[in-house]
Amino acid sequence: MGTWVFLAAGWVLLIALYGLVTSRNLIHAIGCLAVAQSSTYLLLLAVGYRREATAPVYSDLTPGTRPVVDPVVQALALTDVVVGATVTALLLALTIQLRKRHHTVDPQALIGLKG
Amino acid sequence: MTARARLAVFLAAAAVIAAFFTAECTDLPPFGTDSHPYGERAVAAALDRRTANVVSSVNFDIRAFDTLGEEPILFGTVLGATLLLRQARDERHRRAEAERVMPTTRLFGALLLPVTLVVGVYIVAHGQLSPGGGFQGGVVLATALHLAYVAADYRALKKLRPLAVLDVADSLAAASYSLIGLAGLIAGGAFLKNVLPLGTFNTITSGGTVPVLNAAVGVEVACGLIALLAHFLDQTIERTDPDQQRYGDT
Amino acid sequence: MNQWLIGAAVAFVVLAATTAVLTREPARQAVVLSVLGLGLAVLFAVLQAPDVALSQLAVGTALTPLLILLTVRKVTRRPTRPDDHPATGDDGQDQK
Amino acid sequence: MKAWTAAALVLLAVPAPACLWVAARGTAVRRLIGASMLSTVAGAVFLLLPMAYDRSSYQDLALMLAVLAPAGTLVFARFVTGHRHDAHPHDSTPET
Amino acid sequence: MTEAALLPLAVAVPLLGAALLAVAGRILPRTGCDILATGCAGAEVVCLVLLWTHNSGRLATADLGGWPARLGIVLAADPIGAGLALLVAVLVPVVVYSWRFFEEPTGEHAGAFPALILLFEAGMAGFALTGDLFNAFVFFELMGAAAYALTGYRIEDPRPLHGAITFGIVTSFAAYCSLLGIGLLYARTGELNLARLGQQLASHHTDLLTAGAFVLIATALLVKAAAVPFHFWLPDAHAVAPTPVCMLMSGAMVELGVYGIARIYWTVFSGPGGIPHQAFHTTFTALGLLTALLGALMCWQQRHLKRLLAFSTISHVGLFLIAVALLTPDGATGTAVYVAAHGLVKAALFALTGVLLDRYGSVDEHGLHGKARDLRTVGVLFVVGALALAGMPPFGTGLGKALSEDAAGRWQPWLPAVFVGASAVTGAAVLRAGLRIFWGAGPALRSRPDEDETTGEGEEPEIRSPQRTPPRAMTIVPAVLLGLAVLVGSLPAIAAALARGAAVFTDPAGYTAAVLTHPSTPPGPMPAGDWTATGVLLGLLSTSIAAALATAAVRKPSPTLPAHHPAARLVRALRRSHSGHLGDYLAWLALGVAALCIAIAAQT
Repeated sequence: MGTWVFLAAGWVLLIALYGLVTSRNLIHAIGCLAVAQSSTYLLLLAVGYRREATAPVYSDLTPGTRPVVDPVVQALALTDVVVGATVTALLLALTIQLRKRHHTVDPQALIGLKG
Repeated sequence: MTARARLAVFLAAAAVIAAFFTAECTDLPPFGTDSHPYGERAVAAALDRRTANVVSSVNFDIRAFDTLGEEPILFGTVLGATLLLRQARDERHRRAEAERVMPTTRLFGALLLPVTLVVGVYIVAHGQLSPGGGFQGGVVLATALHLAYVAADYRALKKLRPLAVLDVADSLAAASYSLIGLAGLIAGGAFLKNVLPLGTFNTITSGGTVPVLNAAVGVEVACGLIALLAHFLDQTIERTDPDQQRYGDT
Repeated sequence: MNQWLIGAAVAFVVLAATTAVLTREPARQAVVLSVLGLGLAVLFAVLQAPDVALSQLAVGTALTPLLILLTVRKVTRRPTRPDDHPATGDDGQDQK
Repeated sequence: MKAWTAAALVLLAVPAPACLWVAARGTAVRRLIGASMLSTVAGAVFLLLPMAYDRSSYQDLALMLAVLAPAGTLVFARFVTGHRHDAHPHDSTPET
Repeated sequence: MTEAALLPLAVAVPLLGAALLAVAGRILPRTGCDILATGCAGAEVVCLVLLWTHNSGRLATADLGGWPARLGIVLAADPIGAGLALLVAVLVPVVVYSWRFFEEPTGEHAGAFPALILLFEAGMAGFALTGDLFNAFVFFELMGAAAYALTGYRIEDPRPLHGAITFGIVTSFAAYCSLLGIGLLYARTGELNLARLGQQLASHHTDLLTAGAFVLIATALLVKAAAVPFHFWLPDAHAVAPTPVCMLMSGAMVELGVYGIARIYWTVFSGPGGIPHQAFHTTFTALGLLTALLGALMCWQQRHLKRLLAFSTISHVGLFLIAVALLTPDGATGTAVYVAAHGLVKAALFALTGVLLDRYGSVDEHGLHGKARDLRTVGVLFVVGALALAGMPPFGTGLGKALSEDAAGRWQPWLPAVFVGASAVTGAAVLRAGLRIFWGAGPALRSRPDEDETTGEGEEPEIRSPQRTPPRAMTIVPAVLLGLAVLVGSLPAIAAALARGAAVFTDPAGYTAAVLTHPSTPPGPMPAGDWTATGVLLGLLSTSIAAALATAAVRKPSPTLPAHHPAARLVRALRRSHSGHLGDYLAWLALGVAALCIAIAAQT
């Protein structure tokens, strides 16, 4: 196991960046952005994992009987999930309007701003 | 840049980043390490506040200020979508049509909708005890309402969805988070201080302000997401594009 | 034993993420993204983070794909001219 | 306890990638079938995990998936495969 | 009121205001919304002024939720952070006020625009005041989400939407990189509080993990600060956002990126186990140099006024980065004064451009040649703003430039030349445009857009009813802003307060002590914050260079270089690289991250 989980996070980020760089469709690019974000969840939760431990939820567990994983990174990842979903929504709203005015969602065809 | 040059630049940069990232990962503590100082302090603090779900305690008590910053992101997105997806001068509104749906689908939706609502409420209400909380439950609640659309049609959804009320509820829920923070400031001397009685461990009222904030977030997420989806659905179903109108009217 | 479970889930997530990026057609990508969302939820569950898994389940299986599909629907609709109008009750026809 | 984990591992190792394979290729209907199959597999995994970890609170995951997965499937059925109120020929997903 | 109340209120007031406006916008008429929004913005100014005067030269802290720094989130404000929040808070009422004249889309959502502005303000205030790394990320995202929506506000014009999407995707991606960096740092130290992070890093030695985490965290801040090669989104977004939003973004948001880098470096990475001073010093000076030069060069090439101003912001950010990278209290003082005055001047210039946009539906330097002769007041203010941008005394920009030059000259004697050059060229570009537009100076230019440039024509006017004379208030606003910029330069109390702040800012030990144990730290030796004879002379020098350049350009507008000349080719290549293409921008971003990794790792 070892560092493979961390490396997986790096791979997901870079492959998403590859998709973003070569994207020919803004909706696809926004999807890739969502993939890029999943790398952050992956890293955060991998960092907080503890071997042979269980979730820090004591509704069905007596405190102190079993080791628990790091709750802080879970809270961070939870915040991150919300942030990601909302940013996706906002960017999609922009895409809808862009399509109406530009008649394209291909980044290569957007030439209004340059120089 | 040409597509080829862009790819070359990216690949060169990505190779360097990948090499560095790999080297960094070998410097990290091993996967599954036993050393989580902040996490252990947080667990102790949460148990001290009699909150069974430590993650909820971190989100709504220990690091409640993060959530104070996170909720406005959702609120701002709803506002932003309201602004961005507004009706432009050259667009028109048209009414959604009634759609024919298979009776089994309709029955399925009608049965699933109340079940989903109950599950949503359960997940919000038990946020401080078992996994779940305002955000997760809020999404379920919003999804429940949209079953009316996917299993019936847009008209059915519109009947179920008092948009003005939801907008106001969204804003009020967003404001209430800051207001609870201010209440903590006035009553306890620190912003967002957990001033309510903590109750008994592992009951629905334990945790002081945690369940209250949880509920506020649940309301905000549910109302906000319904409003957000409403703008998207409105665009897709009831709004004509400026150019469609030009051709379509002739 | 749990290590193996985590390994399998990570491998699945990496595969799904790669597929999602390489699926360039947005409507299809939405399907793969929801698969990725499910994979992430399973991974979070085996990483002992049920709270995050619940969030991911809510966002990844229902919300994000729905938003993307609504956008795709809106965006792929071409300008409709009267002559290419099928008589199935479409966009332009029911304008008053 | 071991047996539950092993069962979950088998589910993750064999049917899950197969579902991804189906969801990533082929016609719209096949993709949809792939995604739905995966939510069934994930649901099974979520039912095994509470046993494997001896944590009954993990059952909420299965509950959540049970109410959200049908909604997700209906969404996809409506937008990816259904042409119920969108009869443009270019909107249909071509076979690849 | 105590600091425990003032600090969180600085974030909560605009949040509450936004929620209130979103509700009230449904019932109140437009005027009511404007009054309410101005009221909320005013309350925020009062709150921050109280905070600024309260903690004279000290670090004010507030433990949120009553949790100590080892568990909860601590807000910490020194005069620099609080001052930056105050700059934002001063700009917001101006923005809300000028919003009165702008067109409102729909009756039902009258409150949505000012509400978003207030959320934007809350994000910036939270980012400036927080003492927690992850919390900074949350407020960074809040700032971003509000800014994307505001940039794309004019939905009937395709360009704003394009600019907003590029801005959104690039910034979000960079933010995720930062979050990865935060994750790596958390794995190493198990902390999120800035002060405790610094303490914990000291028990490890510097290795690739530290360097990598620093580079990843810096990525989002550099994108926000628009350092080359992370800057591409900025001209695209600033050229198209509604004028009031441009005032906020160019005046304060970009500078927050520089602030974030300095804050995180000083509190987390400056000690043992962090990034050595020498490495930060050389890397960020080089980055700043590149940014200042490229910004100035591109600024000179523009004819779209808002793009021109955007590139001038990039150039100035380069100067700020150089001064921050000196890692001395003097450099920090200079930057603080410079940022404050630059924000005010830049906001004034954007407001004046807004007047042109509304009256003529164009912000094209060539197309407007001589058209605005009758707008005398606007013209005079525009020229004054250009001179202030070039660093003319007694403007605060001049003082900030002089202080930064002084600090930089002590390290490398040639660095002041960069300051003089960059500020002269950007000032000259604005001056050139002003002379052409308001006085019709020089021969009229035929408007033949190059294939690689953006003209400023065909923009939609933003005002409610385009009329012959602009409302008087639209000239009062920039006049007031320029007046404030003079105050920053001529009131010694402001510079002295910022100098005290700089002493606190560059004292990580004092920061750690204040956040973790709350003693009343005695401020260290105070850096100078006064005009010197050299400073005045250098200010006059850059102003006169700007005037000379502008006059020369106006007299003889045709390019003197043949097309195959290497310099001309370089300029052409640079212009082509600003292609407006999302993929290009992200490829450059990846290149920037890779280069930073190599640069930092080579020196640790």
